[in-house]
Amino acid sequence: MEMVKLTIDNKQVEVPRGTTIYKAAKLVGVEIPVLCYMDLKDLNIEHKPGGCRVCVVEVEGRRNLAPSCSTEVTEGMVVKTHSIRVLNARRTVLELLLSDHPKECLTCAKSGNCDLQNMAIKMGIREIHNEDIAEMSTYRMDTSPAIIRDLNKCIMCRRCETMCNDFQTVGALSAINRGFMSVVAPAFEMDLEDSVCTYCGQCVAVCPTGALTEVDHTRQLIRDLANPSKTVIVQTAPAVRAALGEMFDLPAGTLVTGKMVAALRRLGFKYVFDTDFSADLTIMEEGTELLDRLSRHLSGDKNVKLPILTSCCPGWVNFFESQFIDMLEIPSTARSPQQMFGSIAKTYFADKISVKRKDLVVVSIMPCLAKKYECTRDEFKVDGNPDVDYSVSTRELAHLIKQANIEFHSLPEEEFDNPLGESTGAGVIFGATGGVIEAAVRTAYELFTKKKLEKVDFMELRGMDGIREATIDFNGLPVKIGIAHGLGNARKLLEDIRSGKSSYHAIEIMACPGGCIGGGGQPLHHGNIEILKQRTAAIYREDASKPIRKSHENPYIVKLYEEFLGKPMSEKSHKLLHTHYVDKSKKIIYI
Amino acid sequence: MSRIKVELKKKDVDTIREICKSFDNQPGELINVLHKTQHTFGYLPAEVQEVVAKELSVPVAKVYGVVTFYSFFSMIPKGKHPISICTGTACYVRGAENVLAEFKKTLKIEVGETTADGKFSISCLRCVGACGLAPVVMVGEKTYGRVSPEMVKDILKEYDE
Amino acid sequence: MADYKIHLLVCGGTGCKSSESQILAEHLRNEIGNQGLKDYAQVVGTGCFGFCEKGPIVKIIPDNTFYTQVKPEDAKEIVEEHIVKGRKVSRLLYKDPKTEKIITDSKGMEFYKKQVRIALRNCGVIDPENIEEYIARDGYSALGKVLTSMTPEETIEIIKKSGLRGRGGAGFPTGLKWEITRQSPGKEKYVVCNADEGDPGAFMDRSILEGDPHSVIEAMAINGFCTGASNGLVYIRAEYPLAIDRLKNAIDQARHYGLLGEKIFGTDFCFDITLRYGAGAFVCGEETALIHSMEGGRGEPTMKPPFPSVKGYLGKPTNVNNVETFASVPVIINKGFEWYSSIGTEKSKGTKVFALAGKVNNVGLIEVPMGITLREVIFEIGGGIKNGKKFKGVQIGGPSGGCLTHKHLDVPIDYESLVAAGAMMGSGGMIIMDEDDCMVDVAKYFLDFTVDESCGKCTPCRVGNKRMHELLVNITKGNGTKDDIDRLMNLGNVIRDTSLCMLGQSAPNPVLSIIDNFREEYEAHIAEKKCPSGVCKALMIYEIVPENCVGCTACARACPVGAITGERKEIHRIDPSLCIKCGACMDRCKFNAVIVN
Amino acid sequence: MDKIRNLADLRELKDKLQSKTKLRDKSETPEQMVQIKVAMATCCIASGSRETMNYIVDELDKRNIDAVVTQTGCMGYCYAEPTVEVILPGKEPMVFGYVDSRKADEIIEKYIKGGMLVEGIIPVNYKKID
Repeated sequence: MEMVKLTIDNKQVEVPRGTTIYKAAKLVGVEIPVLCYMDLKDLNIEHKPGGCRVCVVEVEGRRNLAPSCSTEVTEGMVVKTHSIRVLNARRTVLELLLSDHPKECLTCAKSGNCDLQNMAIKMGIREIHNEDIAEMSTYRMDTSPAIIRDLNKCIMCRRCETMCNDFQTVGALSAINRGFMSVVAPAFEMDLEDSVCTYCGQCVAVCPTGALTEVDHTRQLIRDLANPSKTVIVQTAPAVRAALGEMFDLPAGTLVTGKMVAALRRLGFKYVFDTDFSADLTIMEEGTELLDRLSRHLSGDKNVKLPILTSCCPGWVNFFESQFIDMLEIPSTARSPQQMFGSIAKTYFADKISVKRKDLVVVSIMPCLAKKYECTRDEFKVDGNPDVDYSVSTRELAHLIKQANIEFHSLPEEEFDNPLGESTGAGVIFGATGGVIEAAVRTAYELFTKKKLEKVDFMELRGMDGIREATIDFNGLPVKIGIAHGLGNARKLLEDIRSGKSSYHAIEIMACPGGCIGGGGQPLHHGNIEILKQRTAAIYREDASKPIRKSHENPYIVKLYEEFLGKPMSEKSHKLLHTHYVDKSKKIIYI
Repeated sequence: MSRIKVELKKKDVDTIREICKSFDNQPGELINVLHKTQHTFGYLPAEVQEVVAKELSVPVAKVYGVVTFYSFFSMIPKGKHPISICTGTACYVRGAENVLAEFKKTLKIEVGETTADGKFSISCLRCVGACGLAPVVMVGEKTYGRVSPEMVKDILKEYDE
Repeated sequence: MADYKIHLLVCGGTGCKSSESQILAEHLRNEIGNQGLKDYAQVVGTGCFGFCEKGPIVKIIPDNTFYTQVKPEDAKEIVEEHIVKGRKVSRLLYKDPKTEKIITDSKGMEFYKKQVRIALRNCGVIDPENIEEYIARDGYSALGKVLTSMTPEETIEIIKKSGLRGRGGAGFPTGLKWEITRQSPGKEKYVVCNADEGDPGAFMDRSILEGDPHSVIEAMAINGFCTGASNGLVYIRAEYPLAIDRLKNAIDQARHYGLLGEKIFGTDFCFDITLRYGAGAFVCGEETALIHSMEGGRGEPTMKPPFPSVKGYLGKPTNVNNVETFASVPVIINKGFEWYSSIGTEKSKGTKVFALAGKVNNVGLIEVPMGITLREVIFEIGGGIKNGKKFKGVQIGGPSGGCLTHKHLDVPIDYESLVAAGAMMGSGGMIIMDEDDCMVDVAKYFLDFTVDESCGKCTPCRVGNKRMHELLVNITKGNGTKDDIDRLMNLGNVIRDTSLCMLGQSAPNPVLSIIDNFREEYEAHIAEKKCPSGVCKALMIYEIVPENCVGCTACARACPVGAITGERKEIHRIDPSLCIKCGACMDRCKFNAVIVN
Repeated sequence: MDKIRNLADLRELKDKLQSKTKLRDKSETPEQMVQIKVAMATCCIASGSRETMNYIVDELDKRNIDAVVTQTGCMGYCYAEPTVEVILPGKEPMVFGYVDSRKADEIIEKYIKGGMLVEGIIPVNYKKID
């Protein structure tokens, strides 16, 4: 590789040709502030529009300042990252950004975790010049079931646009208007709810300011917890325990399952349950469906549709419901673990504790924003009462724990309640990309081959590559499996299937990078893929430490079928644990 | 951008599809398609953009992003006699502002708006290249040169029915 | 068919066309027919003569009679008197504004004396809708020469040696650009002609495309041969319907004659041209923005490098040149680089077309050798300031340029000198301002334009220009503070220093150059709350001169807000706190008693 | 029109077309070539000046002489119509009277080509007409 020598702040550095000044500076320990820049290395997304102009540096011999994020180094280049000219420019640019930004930091959802705020603190901005005559660009506030758009706070970094279009290929957002009024919005500035948005929340996850935030359910939660007539129970998704610690300054990948349970109990939840339990239940239903379709296919049934696609991820469900309507029959009809939990909690468990449906409040703690929307779907309501009342993100939970003055670090490790708190390793790995399908394989293999699976770790299904495939030997029958995370990868995979370029028996798709561990409701990873890797590792550690690692061996699941459901895919199961999909594509209407 | 709601007829949808097809439904031809569509319909209501987006396999947000970027595209219909006032530099220094003000005052509409009866609309454009005639006003295809505020009434009178 | 003895050239440029020059040409044809002179005199619709001030123009060849402001009704007289009887119609002849002398031969016009028409060589001379007239004047011979007897390298060498630089504004050496595109690896390459002339007040590209479209087509083909591209695209403003029609027609004709398409001049070279339309965005004149727009997206600029020559349209090497640059190419090939480089200055060779407008007598399109002074352009070619007013400043380079003043009148016009003086060549807009123009208002006008045209991608341009504009509005309202000038200068310098593309980087130029050259006007607005030119409405104070007031009450009755008080036959008074400065009182007063301060 | 297949085609076409626009080139630099003005008022036309002018233009072309022929008003020598003024580069104008096609031929051959004076010169009593 051709190397280039240059000087940054009087330090010599040698880097490969094509490296940017920003990255070269990093190598010699010079951290140049950036705002719009975002490097999601392993996801092949490097967002460097060169728009914010905060990262400008002085390059000797150059007429103007250079944006370090997008300027490549050249031989003999002499760079100054902190000259007075740079400092003045950077401060002025920042002040300009702030002059078109509401000063409501005190009550902003992003306060304390806002890149713009941090930059203002760092640069010591104390006043905005001529504020009295400065017009602000203002836009209509938009609240959807999952995401709030307050674009008055948008600084046009356009990370969300990149995530929505380039990474997720959803295409709900685009830069609109021109000049001072330009902003990122859905078509015709319609509400997100009316757009093709999947609520994957990746836009929220990368937004440096409070322009895009999740709908906050903590206030509702506090009200319910305080209401003596309500029985409030909670379920926690697998990915939450692998990331919640980060909100309390623990290193990424610290498992905080026990402390999380303890905290939830202290917050006043009557029962603390685990979504991992219903993940095991999902495997029973989805695995059975897979086997059913597979054996019908093998016996020559031409009507059976393969591959079977997982349906745990609500962002993904939204995606195919609006963009792959010709394939609505392929996904498994199994509800997501969150909804299976809600449905069982409000029937089986409510009966057990003799609480009326309307008095039972089921709350979920999710790494996800689309889950908030999923709770509101009509399919998951009985007489208008939702199976899961609302979902709270990992971030919201952390804020709640802090608000309640619970000292997280000194909490004891506590266990989930039963019967809906027991889970296997298979349920845990739902949180990482490839995990659902691995869990399904563990069960399907044994049910199909009637043989005991010796080695439960399917390393070939794990990893961070966007699209992966593996063939698992089901005792002589090669079962071809595809995995995609990120909706852009999902689109590629689906288009290949549609065109007949590839064929699989089963496919797992997760909308977010890395699966749920990289969900839109997780502590912000700011594009640092290492954090995602640490969280994934934690998930697999938890799996490995579980005494039972196959869903069908979960004693409480076995008991649930015995006492209540009968068998997988039974009529009761169908009613409570399965769903159907609707065509949400935009139709061209004419008269 | 302000907008109005319309109901498309089947033949309108077919027309848009024809236009897209004439550009091989290539996403790269979006701007050319929008030009032709606007030429046909007079403006680009949301419903029309939806069809274009679908035909070219481009997210409709992207289409809207393009429509709102270029000043040539409009989401509201222009008046029967669209009035364009050149505000290029030559016209500006020769008093185009006053002419514009007079049109606004007389018609009681702002730039980008259409009179209630749909007869006139006002827009500004940057330089039609007739700088020798500055200030210049165009009504439809007709050009008026060396326009003064006093001439505004007479110009409008020409379009009395 | 016998050749015509007399040619009547009728300007068919947009300017003249909008004053009914087409109908005029029709009438002339009819009259000639009526006189039975169909085979004797020919009416030719041509491109722009440049002398837009007095359009429509009819020029009679060969005696160079130059009729100005000709109306369709005048056709009969011209034919009967001039064509039939050989008597010039003196009332239509051009009169020199300074000497009041009637000019019978256009060669005697100051306007043309100092011009050297290279890019405009065919404008106003040939019928742009007839390829034969272009061929008759050596058209396509440069392409033929290059294809049949030269290598791409030799051709590029000629362009390099000619010293031709990009006429779109930045002045990048054209030959070098061609060479970089040629050397960029890639099978598929593109030639793009930038005809998105967005500078409000410049129209040379349009004039060339309307008056001589084939020269651009020919040059694009030459460029395709040199760079290895077989596809050409013209990105043209949709606001130029006439230019689009003429260009389309010219492309069709060139195809018909085999000058575009397969195996041109019997060689293996294939080349064709398609059109892409702009949609009203000034920023699309920036080449990366232009490319994004051609690809069907928002015209937002991106970082350079990579330059389009390396990675352009559809990611392929793309040579982007402006219309005027292309139009100069065929002549250079035909007449040689020595000829071209003998014109102009050491670093700026050849000629530049300027659109002369504003408060100057001869508004129009001129082409002058580089190195000519502003004084020559404004006072000789331009015929001086209109209505005998005093010259105040000249804005060169449109919204990206700067405003120069008296002390710059002897600055030679070339890329480097203009930049040194605080302006830039830009696309070639030249707006002359006189004593009645308020320079703060002018700065505000240009900034208003850039605020409107900013794409919104980068902070300094999106927010910074808006903030500068707000400061200027505030100053013109009389609310400026003494820190405002410093604030404007700091903002301007940072915007210049940090904006992503040339639009943003040059947006503060008018404001900064006006601070440099007319600081006292800013100060008057701020400190004395006065607009010395009487332009800024908010700063005007209407007063009644007691000596002139007869107490007729006309003004008081005209005042829409009741700001004027005074009894009949007594001296009236205007209450400045109520006055809305509508000027109604002044219009009504018959005794010149109302004045503005 | 056939396609232009090679450079020779273009040259041939150009030669064929050139005369159509040559007039406009010539008018750019009249002082460098022979200028001929034919008086063309009503009286002149009556006495055949248009025919004379047509003849001159066509003949000059045939004989490959670069000249620019313009019409002008009555020169005032109505007795000698048609009248023609000839200005050779760098020389004083000469006015010839009674110019019919025969006379015109003589003027072209002798005066314009050879610089020899021919009969029929009218003494010039003005400097310049316009």
